[in-house]
Amino acid sequence: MTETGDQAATRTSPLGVALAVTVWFIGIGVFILGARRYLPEVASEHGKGIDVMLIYLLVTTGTLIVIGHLVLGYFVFRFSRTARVSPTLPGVTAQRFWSIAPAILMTVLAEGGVLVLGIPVFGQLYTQEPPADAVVVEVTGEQFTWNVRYPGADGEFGRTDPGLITADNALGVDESDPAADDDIHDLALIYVPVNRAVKVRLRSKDVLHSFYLPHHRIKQDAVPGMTIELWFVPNREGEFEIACAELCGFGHYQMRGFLRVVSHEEFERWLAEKRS
Amino acid sequence: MQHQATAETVVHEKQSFLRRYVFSTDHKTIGIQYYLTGGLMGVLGAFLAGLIRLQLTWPTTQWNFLAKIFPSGMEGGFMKPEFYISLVTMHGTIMIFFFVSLVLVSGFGNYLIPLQVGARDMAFPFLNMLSYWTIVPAILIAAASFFVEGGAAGSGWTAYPPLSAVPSAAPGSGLGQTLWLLAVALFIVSFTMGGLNYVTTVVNLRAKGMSMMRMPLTVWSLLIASIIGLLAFPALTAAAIMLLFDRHLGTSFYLPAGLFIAGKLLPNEGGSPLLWQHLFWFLGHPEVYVLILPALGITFDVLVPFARRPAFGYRMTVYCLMAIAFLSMVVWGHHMFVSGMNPLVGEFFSIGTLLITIPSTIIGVNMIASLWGGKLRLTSAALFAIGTISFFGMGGFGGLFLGNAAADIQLHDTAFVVGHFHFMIGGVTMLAIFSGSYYWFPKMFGRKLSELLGKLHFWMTIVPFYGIFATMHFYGLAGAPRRYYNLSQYAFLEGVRWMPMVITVFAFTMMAGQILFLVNLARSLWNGEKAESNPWESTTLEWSALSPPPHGNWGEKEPVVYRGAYEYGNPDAKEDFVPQTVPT
Amino acid sequence: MESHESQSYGALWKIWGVLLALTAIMVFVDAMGLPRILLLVVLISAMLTKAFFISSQFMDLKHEKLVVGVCVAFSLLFFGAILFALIVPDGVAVLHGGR
Amino acid sequence: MSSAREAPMNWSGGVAPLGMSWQKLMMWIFIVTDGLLFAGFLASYGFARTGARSWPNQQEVFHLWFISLMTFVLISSSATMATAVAAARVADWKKVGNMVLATVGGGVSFLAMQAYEWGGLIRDGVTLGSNPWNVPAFGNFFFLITGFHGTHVLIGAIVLATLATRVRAGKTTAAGVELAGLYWHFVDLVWVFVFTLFYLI
Repeated sequence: MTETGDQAATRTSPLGVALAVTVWFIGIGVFILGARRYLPEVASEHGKGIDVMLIYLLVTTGTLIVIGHLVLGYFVFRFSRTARVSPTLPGVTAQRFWSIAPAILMTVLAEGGVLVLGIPVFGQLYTQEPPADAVVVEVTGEQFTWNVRYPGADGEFGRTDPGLITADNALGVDESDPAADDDIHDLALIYVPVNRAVKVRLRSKDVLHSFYLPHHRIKQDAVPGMTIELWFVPNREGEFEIACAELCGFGHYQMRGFLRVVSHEEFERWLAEKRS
Repeated sequence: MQHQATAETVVHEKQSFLRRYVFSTDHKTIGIQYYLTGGLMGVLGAFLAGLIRLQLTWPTTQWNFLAKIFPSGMEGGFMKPEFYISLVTMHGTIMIFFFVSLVLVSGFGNYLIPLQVGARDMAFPFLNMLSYWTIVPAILIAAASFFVEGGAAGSGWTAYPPLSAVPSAAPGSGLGQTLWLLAVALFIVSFTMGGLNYVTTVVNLRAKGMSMMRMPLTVWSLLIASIIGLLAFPALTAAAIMLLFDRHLGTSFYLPAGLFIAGKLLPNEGGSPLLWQHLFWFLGHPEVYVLILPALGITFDVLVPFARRPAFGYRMTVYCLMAIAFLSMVVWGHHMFVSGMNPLVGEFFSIGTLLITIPSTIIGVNMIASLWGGKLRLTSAALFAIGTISFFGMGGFGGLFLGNAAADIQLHDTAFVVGHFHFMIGGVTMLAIFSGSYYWFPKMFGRKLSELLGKLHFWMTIVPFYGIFATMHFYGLAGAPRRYYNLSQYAFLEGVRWMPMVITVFAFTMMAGQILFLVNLARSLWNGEKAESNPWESTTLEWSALSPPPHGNWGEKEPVVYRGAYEYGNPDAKEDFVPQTVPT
Repeated sequence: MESHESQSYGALWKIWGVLLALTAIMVFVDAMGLPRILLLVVLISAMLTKAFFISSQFMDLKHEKLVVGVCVAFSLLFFGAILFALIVPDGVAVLHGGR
Repeated sequence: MSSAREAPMNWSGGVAPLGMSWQKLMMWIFIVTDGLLFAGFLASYGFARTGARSWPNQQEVFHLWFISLMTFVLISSSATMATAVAAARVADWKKVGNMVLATVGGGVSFLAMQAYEWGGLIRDGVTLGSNPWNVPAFGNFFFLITGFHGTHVLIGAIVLATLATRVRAGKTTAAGVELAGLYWHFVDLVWVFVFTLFYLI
């Protein structure tokens, strides 16, 4: 099998060609497939930033994958048909260069990308305070659905106590608390007005869940014992799906919900009818 | 090498069959035991993967023959959701802990380290045997957990509490989860014993003249891998102990107040699930590199003899392996960007993670550059090694997305992640295992594997693999969440409904390809082409021993090393290669 | 090794005395009710001093090659510290019931 | 080519580059691994304590003078062990035997005192589930950490007891005594951290 010594004269090695072609094909194929658009159409303000990040990564890494595979394929093609090993050994400078060049490249490409495009978006989503006029909605995950609650007119959520949880009081709301009277409850359905900040108070009754809005580039674990707040601005009317992105048991795949982004008027109308 | 003639004379003590093949303390036997055991688990893991694909592609089809194997999980031939989750969990656990770890780190590690550094055996052979016989019960326990009440563990290989901590939270969280923890604990014990042996052997038992910078990269990578393993595993041990306490002794390490699970309020108070995630990933991320680094080392060792050129940038590669190892210990949080972790810490982790791309890219470049100016001998081993380079690139660049906090918000826990880590700890490691197998099989058994079958095996592995896991990347970009029993109800996936079928077709093609390898192994063990002691004209030390090497490896005279590991294409040598044992 | 034999038992019991003295100081300081931050500084430095004496004198790291001591200290202290430093911020989050 | 630019063989086989036998090296690596296990526990304890709204005042919960006494016993046992190791180096086996026995005595009395302390706390209503101060994490971590340290002391005591008999029978070497000593000092070392971080801070 292994052709030793000089038996391997300059004759083309069909296997080498085949492998080279495969490697080229892989690199180009991955690039072509990656050039297509798979992301769900973005529907939130910060989502644009995340898409920019993703597209930046797709372009840069895609290019590097193609280049890498073209070079690898060429080396296979070229050196599978040589008669004898090149007598000159790789010099120290060459080895240094091929260590320093990738180092610089990746520093610029990866670190630059995350520092310039990534961290700002991430920071805005997680560390910035939401605007004062944000619609506040509390989403509480449980096996296997999402409980939705609005504070109502007084803008305050009624006190909850897990001890009070019953079949028809899923959140264990303390009815004696006046703030609880005008709370609006719903199940796996969130109404929000378009182009206005939505502040989500994320909680969980039992195990870890993850509040996942594919179109809004939102994903945040709901951690029992913690109330995690995040906010985003939906900028497209329509009905969007909510999914769970953290394994929460056998019903994990069933935690489907809807986010209805509607006009201001419709939102107010909906609130009014909910209150009555 | 005249000392080979007298090799047999060293095997003086007559060993019983049991001492020789079952409870052997010879690193070669133990290595092969690990290799075969791990391979067996690999087959089991692949079988589970097959079941997963069946469910994802034909969610509503009835499989009567499976009902016979899993009467409870596949009741009436329909897969239960909880059984699907158990499959996902156990596929991950088995593949990571009991296939790749066993074959790559324990199997090749045990077999190669003493041979490549010129030792007669591991530093502490008895401990070595003990570590193998600790993994066997672990495997039996893991396999048995499928058939207990509630089925196998169903909280993913990450076993996040509260799901894994509260038996009533999921069917698999009963006895199955306990057995899972037990199996993993035993694995850690076994790995620790092995790691102690690896490090001490490499540091203290090297042959005369085998300075650190003359060691083959396989030994380097195994040394570094076992060091980070030894440093990282204790965190998981601690975490697992606390989880067991939470499950059975009523403590609240991971359980906050007010948990309302399965219709009743739990008394626990004062813990947090985040603690487990931190401790788990403090191990979990280095563990990935425990598997990757040896794969890279082996790839270099296989690539170089078939390119007939010295490894490009040997020293730099060694330093990069070290850098990766260190960085991998301090960036575990990139698995937790959306976990509710402190965002500032998250940003630190994100920046730290992307630093890893630097040494990784250098290693990749060095791999490609090692082909430059060579005369490729495209044996099966070489083919797989070249494939590994491609996989490493693909997987590595996927890592740029997931290490990036912003991009990870969209991609976390989607099929993109699945595709990415399968390229890394699935693909790179698997191809390294194969290239290593084709390369060292002659040393292990004195016979060669069939090249024809080997090449077929290569094509039937690499092409379908891309078909499966590259597609999965795009499936994830489209937003498909992982660990879903059935995605058909989600409208946002309309555009990519065709993908699961494609993936499944490729998956079964690839499995068929692996059968070729099993056939090849079985066939070549008995009537493969006989191989002399150095069939590939390699320079490293193990090829100066007989094939297979006798007990004690070196005959009476221990080898002496005079030169670096990769003296190929040496212009002033009569052959184009100079073994390490040839005096200067 | 020569250095070991020249070592007298007396030296060991001196270390013993130092360790006990440090312990006594720690307990005393703890009872004094110092401001929290100062207390932490004193106690942790005393703790590390004790650890240093035990490892260097009793565990004979002073007779080993320096690299051994450095590796051991680095592995234990650095990774212990980084584990602590990077998970405690989340402890704060848990305390405030969220981020 | 890297090897070309390399100094000639910088050490020859059989000579340990770190100047220690593989047994000792292995023990040191084990100590690091085991130490990181405790690091994991203590870091988790730090996490839980930061996350806890209140924490019991150790001055009231524990009898610190008693804990100090335990510390005294353990440190002294460490000193006797060090003496034993030193004696073994000069082959003063009689002294070795006595000192190892003294160490075992120290270990056993430490365990006895710890058992007494646990008993007292359990009588005060401190259990894994709950405690009088409503800080479950306190009880959880107290029993976990001290329990694990206690287990290590127990193992050490058993090892040393066997060592003592072997010394009596003259079947042991200075290296063997040193290895056992290393482990025992490690147990003491862990206690230094537990004592400070759990009982004092």
